[in-house]
Amino acid sequence: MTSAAHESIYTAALSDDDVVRVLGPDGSLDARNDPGLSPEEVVHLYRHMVLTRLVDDRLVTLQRQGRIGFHIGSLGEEAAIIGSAYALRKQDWLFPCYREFGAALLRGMQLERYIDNMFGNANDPVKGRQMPDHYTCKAAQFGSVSSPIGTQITQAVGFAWAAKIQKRDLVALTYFGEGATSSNEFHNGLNFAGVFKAPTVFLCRNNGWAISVPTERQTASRTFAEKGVAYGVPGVRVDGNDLFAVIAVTRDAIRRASAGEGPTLIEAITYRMGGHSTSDDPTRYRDKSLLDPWADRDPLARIKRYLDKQGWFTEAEEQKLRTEIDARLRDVVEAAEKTPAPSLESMFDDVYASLPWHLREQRAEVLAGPRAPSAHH
Amino acid sequence: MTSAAHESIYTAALSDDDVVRVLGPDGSLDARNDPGLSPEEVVHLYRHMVLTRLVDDRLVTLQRQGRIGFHIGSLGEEAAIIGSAYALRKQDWLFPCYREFGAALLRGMQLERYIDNMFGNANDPVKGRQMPDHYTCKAAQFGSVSSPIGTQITQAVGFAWAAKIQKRDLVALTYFGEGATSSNEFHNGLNFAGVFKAPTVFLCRNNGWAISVPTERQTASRTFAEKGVAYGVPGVRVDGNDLFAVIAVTRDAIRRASAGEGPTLIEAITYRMGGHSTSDDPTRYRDKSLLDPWADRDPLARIKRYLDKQGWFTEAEEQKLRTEIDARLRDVVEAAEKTPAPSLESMFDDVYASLPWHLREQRAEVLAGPRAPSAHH
Amino acid sequence: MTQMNMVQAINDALRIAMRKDERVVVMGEDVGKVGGVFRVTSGLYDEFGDARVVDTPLSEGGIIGAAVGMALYGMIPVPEIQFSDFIWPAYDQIVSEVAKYRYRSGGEYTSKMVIRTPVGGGIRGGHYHSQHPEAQFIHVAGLKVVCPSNPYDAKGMLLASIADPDPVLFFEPKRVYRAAKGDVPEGEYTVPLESAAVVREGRHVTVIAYGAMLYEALDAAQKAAEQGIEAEVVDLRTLWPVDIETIIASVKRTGRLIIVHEAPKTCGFGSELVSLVCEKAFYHLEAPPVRVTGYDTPFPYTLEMEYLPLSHRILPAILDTARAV
Amino acid sequence: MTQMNMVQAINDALRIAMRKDERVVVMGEDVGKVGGVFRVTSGLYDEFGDARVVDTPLSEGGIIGAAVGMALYGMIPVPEIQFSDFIWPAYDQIVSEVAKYRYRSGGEYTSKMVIRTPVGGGIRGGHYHSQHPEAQFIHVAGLKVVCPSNPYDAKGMLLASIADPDPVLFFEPKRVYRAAKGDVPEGEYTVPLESAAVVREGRHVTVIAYGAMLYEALDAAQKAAEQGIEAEVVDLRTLWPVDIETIIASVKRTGRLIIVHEAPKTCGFGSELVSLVCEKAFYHLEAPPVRVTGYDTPFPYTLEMEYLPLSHRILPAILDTARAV
Ligand SMILES: Cc1ncc(C[n+]2csc(CCOP(=O)(O)OP(=O)(O)O)c2C)c(N)n1
Ligand SMILES: Cc1ncc(C[n+]2csc(CCOP(=O)(O)OP(=O)(O)O)c2C)c(N)n1
Ligand SMILES: [Mg+2]
Ligand SMILES: [Mg+2]
Repeated sequence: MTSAAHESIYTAALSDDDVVRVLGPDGSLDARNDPGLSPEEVVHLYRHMVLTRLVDDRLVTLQRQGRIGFHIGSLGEEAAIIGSAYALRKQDWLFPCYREFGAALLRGMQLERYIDNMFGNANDPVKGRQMPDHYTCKAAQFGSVSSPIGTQITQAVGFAWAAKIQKRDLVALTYFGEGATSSNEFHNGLNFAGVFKAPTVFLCRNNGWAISVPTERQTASRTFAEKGVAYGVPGVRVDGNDLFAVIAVTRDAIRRASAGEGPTLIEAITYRMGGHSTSDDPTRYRDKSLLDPWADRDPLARIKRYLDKQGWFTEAEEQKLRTEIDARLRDVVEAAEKTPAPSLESMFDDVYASLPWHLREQRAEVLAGPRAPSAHH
Repeated sequence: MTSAAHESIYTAALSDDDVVRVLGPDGSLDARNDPGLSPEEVVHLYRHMVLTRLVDDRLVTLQRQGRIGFHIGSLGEEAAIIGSAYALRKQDWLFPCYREFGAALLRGMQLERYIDNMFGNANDPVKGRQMPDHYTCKAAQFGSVSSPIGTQITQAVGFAWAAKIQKRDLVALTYFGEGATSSNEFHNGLNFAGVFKAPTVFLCRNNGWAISVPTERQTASRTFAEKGVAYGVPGVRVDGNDLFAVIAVTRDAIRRASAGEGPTLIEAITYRMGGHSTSDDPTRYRDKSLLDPWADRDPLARIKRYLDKQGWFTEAEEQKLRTEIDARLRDVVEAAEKTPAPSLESMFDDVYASLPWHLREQRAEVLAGPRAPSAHH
Repeated sequence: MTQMNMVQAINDALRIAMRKDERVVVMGEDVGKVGGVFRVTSGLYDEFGDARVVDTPLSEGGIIGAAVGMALYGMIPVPEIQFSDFIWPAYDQIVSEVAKYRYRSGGEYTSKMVIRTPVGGGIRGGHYHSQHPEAQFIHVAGLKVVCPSNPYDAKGMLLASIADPDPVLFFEPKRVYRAAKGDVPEGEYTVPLESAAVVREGRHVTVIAYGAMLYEALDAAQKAAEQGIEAEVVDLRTLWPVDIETIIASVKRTGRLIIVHEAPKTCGFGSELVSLVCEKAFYHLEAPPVRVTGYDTPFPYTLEMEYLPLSHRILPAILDTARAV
Repeated sequence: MTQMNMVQAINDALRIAMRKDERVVVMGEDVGKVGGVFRVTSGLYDEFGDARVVDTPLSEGGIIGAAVGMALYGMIPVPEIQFSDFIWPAYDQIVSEVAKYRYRSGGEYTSKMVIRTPVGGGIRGGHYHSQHPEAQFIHVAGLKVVCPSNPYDAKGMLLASIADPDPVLFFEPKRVYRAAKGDVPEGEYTVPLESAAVVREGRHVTVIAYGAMLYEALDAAQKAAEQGIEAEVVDLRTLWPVDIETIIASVKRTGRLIIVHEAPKTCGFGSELVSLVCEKAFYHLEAPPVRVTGYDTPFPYTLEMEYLPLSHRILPAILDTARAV
C-alpha cells in the first residue's frame, strides 16, 4: 500500500458524487441541503470553532511544557464535531469518542471543568481518575469518555433503545473514528440498532488515520457509510469539513430517528491535521505533502471565507474574539493548575455505591501510611 | 414480529431473483450454472447425503435412549454442507461450525472416529474431552469443532492468509450459521479477509433459526450475503437445498480465492428441519406449518427425483444402500459403545506440550485417589 | 410458602421485579418465546411482551454493551448470558465499562445491571457448557459476584441484586437448577448480599463452598461425621465482597480450612480465601489451608466427575486436615 | 555484549527470530511503519516487509483470531496488543481457543503464539493504559505467562517463548521499557521459561516481585538492609508455570513472605503464591504472608503513585514481617 494509493482514495473520496456538500468553494450554499442557519447561528458556531481550536493549541503547548500529561485534539475536525453536536435537539444525548471536547463545551460543559480534567485536579468532574480528555458531563447530556475503542457505540444504542422502550422522543448520537469501524462494538452497535430500530445516529469521523494506520488498512469496503448495508442502516457520506453539510445530514438523521424510521450511519469525511495525540509523531509515517489538499479545506477557514463574503464577522471582531479566548484560557488554566490534587481517600470512593469492608481496610492503610497528610515524615 | 412476517421473508428469499438455483422443480438443470457433474458423482453425493441423514437419525435415537449425551444434526441442510465440501480441492481446508459431520466424512474422516466422539471414548480423536459432535480431523484437513459461536471464522481467515503469505495455493472454507453473523468473529473475519485478500470462502448456512431466534431478529439487512458490502467482500445467495447450485457457487468462490481475487461470502438458504439439537424442543417456538414449504424442498428428495428422472439410481439400489448403512452403523455404534472411557491420567495430557509440575502433582493426586484403577475400594 | 426448584424461584423473582418496576428489562439469546434454554425466563415474554423480554441477536458483547446504555438511561437491565462459558465476548464491556463506570465518571454515571448466567459442570456439557468463571470477575474492582445454592437464596438474592445500586454477576449453578428444591415464600423478600450462611455447624474444620459444590461439601461433612470429624460448612452465597466475618469467626473456632470450588485451582477464588484467612487468622491456623477444586485443565467431557471436586475428593481433605498436627 | 534498554532488547529478539525462521510473523496495530507506539517493532517493517510485519485493522479479536489460524497453519505469530488494557476484545479467542486448542483437539492442533503486550502503571496512563492483567490469564489452563524485568531476560525469554511449543503471554513492563538498561549478548540465546532468579540474597524475609515492581522491591530491600533486615528478593520472570522450587526454597530459609504486584489485590496472582506457599511450606512460615499490591479500585490517574505498591509501601511490609513474632 503506497501513500500514493492512499492519497488517491482521498481525492476520490471528496470528488465522489455521493458526498453531501453545501458550502461551495466560492462561498455559496447549495440550496438542496442548506440547513438555513441565521447569521447569528453561523457566527455563534464560528466563534465556538475558534474557541475549540485555541483550546487545542493551548493544550498542546501545556503538554509540551510538561504542565499536563496528555492531550488528544480535534485539529481539522471541528466542523464534523461541532456541526453534528449543534444539530442535536435539547433532549438528545451524546456518546463521545475522545476528540469531542468541542461538542461537550457547545452542549454546556463548563470550560473550567474541562481544563480541570486536563490537570486531573480535585475539581475534575471525574476526580482525577482518568487521563486528560477523559471526562463526563451529565448536565450536558454528554456521556463518559473511555479509552477502549468503540465501547460507546453499543452503549449509545442501548440508551436510545431504552428511551424508545419508555416511549420518550430522544435520539442518541455517538462519535467514533473510522478505525473504530473495525471494532466488535461497531458491529454490535449497528446490528442491534438495526434490529431494534433504536433511534441512534452513528457519526463516524473518517479522518484518514487510526494513529499510524491509514484508512485502506481498516477496510476493503469502498466507503464507511456503505457498511450500513450490513445492518439495514442507511448510510450517508458528508463533507466533514463543511459545517453546513454536517448540520444538514445530522438533522436529517435525527429527524428520521425521532420519527421512528431508525438509525443512520453518517460518514463525515475529514482529516486529522495533527498527530494522533501529543504522544504521537506523525512525521514517522505520514508524508507532510498529504496535508496539502486538506489545508485548503480547513473547516474554520471555509466558514471564515463565508462570513467574510457575507460581511457578518469583521477582522476586529475576530481579533477581539481571539484576545478574549486567550485571556480566558490563561485564567482558567491558572486556576486549574493551582487546584490541588484529589484527596488520598477519594481514591476509594465510587468503586461501589458504598465502601465494602475490603476497601475500608485499604483506605485505612493508605491513611495510616507515610504519604497521608497526617503522616509526620 | 409475527410468524407470518417470518414466513414471508422465506417465501421472498426463495423467489428472489438473486438466488442462484440450478436444479429446477421439473428436475432440469439450469445450464448457466450447471457444475457438470458426472452420473457417478451425483450418485456418490446422493449416497453420502443418505448416509448423513441416516447417521443423524441414528444419533437422535441413541440420544433418546440415553446412550449418548447429545447430538446436533444437519437434517435438511445436507446439500449446503455436502455440496460445498465437495467443491473443495484436495489442498483446501475446512473450518467447521458444529453441523458439518457430513463434510468431515466426505473429506475422509472415518465414521468410526466420528461415532467414537459421540461416545467420548478412548478412541475419540479428541480423547473424550469435548462434547459429542466436537471433534477434529487433521488428516481430512478439517479443523476443530468448538462451541463458542463464530471463533472458527476468524481462524479460517488467518489460516488462508498464512497460506497466502507462504505463497501456497490453498483456500480455507468456513461454515457458520446465520446467527453467527451477529458475532464479533464474523465482523473480524470478514474485515481481515477483505483487507488482506485472504483466500477464504465464508459459507453461511442460513437455516432460518438460531435456536429459537428467527432470522429477522438477527439482522435488519435484507440478506446475509449483502453483509459482504461492509467488507468489500462479494456476496452471493444460493439455494442451499440445491446440491448443484451449492457446488457451482462454491467452486466459483474457490476459483476466485485461488486466483488472488479475494474472499467470497456465500449465503446458502436452507432450513433447519429438526430441533436445534437433541436438547431443544422446537414446538415451543416454531409452528409446525412453517416446515411445510420446506418439506417439498428437501435436498435429498430433490436429488432423488433428479436421479429417478435420469434413471441413475434404482429403488433396489436405494434399498441396498440403506440396508448397508444400517448394518454398518449398528457395527460401528456397537464397537464405540464397547470402547472404554479415556484413562484417568489422560485428563492431564495436552494442556501443554509436556506436563508442568502442578499438573504432575494433580495427576498424582488423582492416581492416588479413590477412583484410580489401582485403588482398592 | 411453596415448594420450588431454583429455576422456578429465579423465574418468580424476575416476575416480581418486573411487575414492581417497569425499568426492569430481561434480554438475551432465547429468553423470549422459548423462555431460555433452561426455561428460567419462561412465561415472562407472554406477560411482559417483547419490549421488556427481548430475544437479541447472537452477540454477548452486543447484549452487555446495549445493557450498559440502558442502565445509563436509568433502566435496570437483567441480561442473561446463555452459558457463562460464552460471556467472554462481553468481557471487555464488563471489565472496562460496567465495572468502572461509577468510578471513572466520578460518580456521575452508573452502569447498574444484573448479569444472570448459569455456571458449573456435571451436566455432560464438556469444555464450553461447564465452566465456573468467578475468579475473572472477582479480580475486577467494581463488580459484585453472587452464587446462591438453593431456591430460597436464589430468589431472595436475585431480588436483592436487582435492588442493589452496583452491577452484579449472578451465577446460577445449573447442575442443581432442578435438583435443589425447597420452600420459597410467595411475594417479595430479599436475602442480603454479602452474607454467608453457616449451613452445618462443626468444630474440627471449616469447609467453604458455594453453588452446586455445597451439596458435595455437605455430603462429605456427613460422611466425616460418621468418622467422628465435625466439619462446619459455610455456604458463601455472595462471593464478592465476601462475608469475611463469618469466615474468620468459623476458622478461629476450627483452626482448619478447606475451600471447595469447581473452577481450576490456580488463581481461583480459593487462593483469595486462603490468603484472606492467612491475613486475618494466621495464628489460629493449626493446619495448612486446603483447596479442593477443579484441576488446571480445560473442563473435560467424559471424565467430568473425576475433574469436579466432588464429595469423594472433599472427604479425604476433611479427614486429613482435621487430623493434621 | 551491548548496552540495551528493554525496548531495544525485545526488538533485537524479534529481529533474530524473524531472520532465523520465516514462519515468525509480527502483527498488530501500528507495528509497521511507525514501529509500534513504544517503538518495540521499530525497523522490522523495513527489513521484513509488510507481509511479515503487519499493521492490522483496529481489532484485537481479529488480531488474535487470525493469529490462531496462522498458528494452525504452522506459522509462529507474535501478535502485539498495543496496551494490555485493550486485550479484552480478544479474551474469548485467548481463553476459549488459544488456551484450549491442544487439549480439545486431543493434541492434533496447537495454537502456539507469543502475545506481546505492555503492562503496568507509573506512566500517567490512567485507567486504560496502566493495568497489569496477569491473573486473568494465569487462571486459564493452557497458557504460559511471562514478565521479564530487564533487557537480558527480556531478549532471552522472548526467544525462549518463540521457541516454546505452547502459547505464551509475554508481558512487558512499560514503566521500565527505557529505564531498565543492561548488557545484552549479541545474537541468539535463551533464558529458560519457568525459572525465577534470586536477585538479592537475604535471610530474614522473602520478597517476590516481577516486572517494574522488582525495582521497587530492590529499593525497599536496600533500605531495609540499612535497618538490619536482610530481604531476599526473587524476580519471578515466568509467572506461570511458576518456579515453585526457588520460591519454596527461599521461604524455607527465611520463614517469611511478601509478594508485590501492581494488579489489584483481590484474586490477584499474589493470592495464588500465598496459597502455594501455605500448601508447601506452611510449617516453615513464621509470620503471615503479606501482599503489597495495587488496591481494589480501577487504576487512578492523578494518584497513581499512591495506588502502586512502591518502595514506600514495601519497606514497612518488610520491616513488620521480619519483626513479627
Ligand atoms: C480496544 C482498543 N485498542 C487499541 C487502542 C489504542 N488506540 C487508541 S486510539 C487508536 C486509533 C483510533 O483510530 P480512529 O478510530 O480512526 O479514531 P481517531 O483517533 O482517528 O479519531 C488506537 C489504536 C484503544 N484505545 N482501544
Ligand atoms: C458465543 C456463544 N453464544 C451462545 C452460544 C449458544 N448457542 C449455541 S448454537 C446457538 C445458535 C446458533 O445459531 P446459528 O449461528 O444460526 O447456527 P445454527 O445452529 O442455526 O446452525 C447459540 C445461541 C454459543 N454456543 N456461543
Ligand atoms: Mg481515524
Ligand atoms: Mg441458524
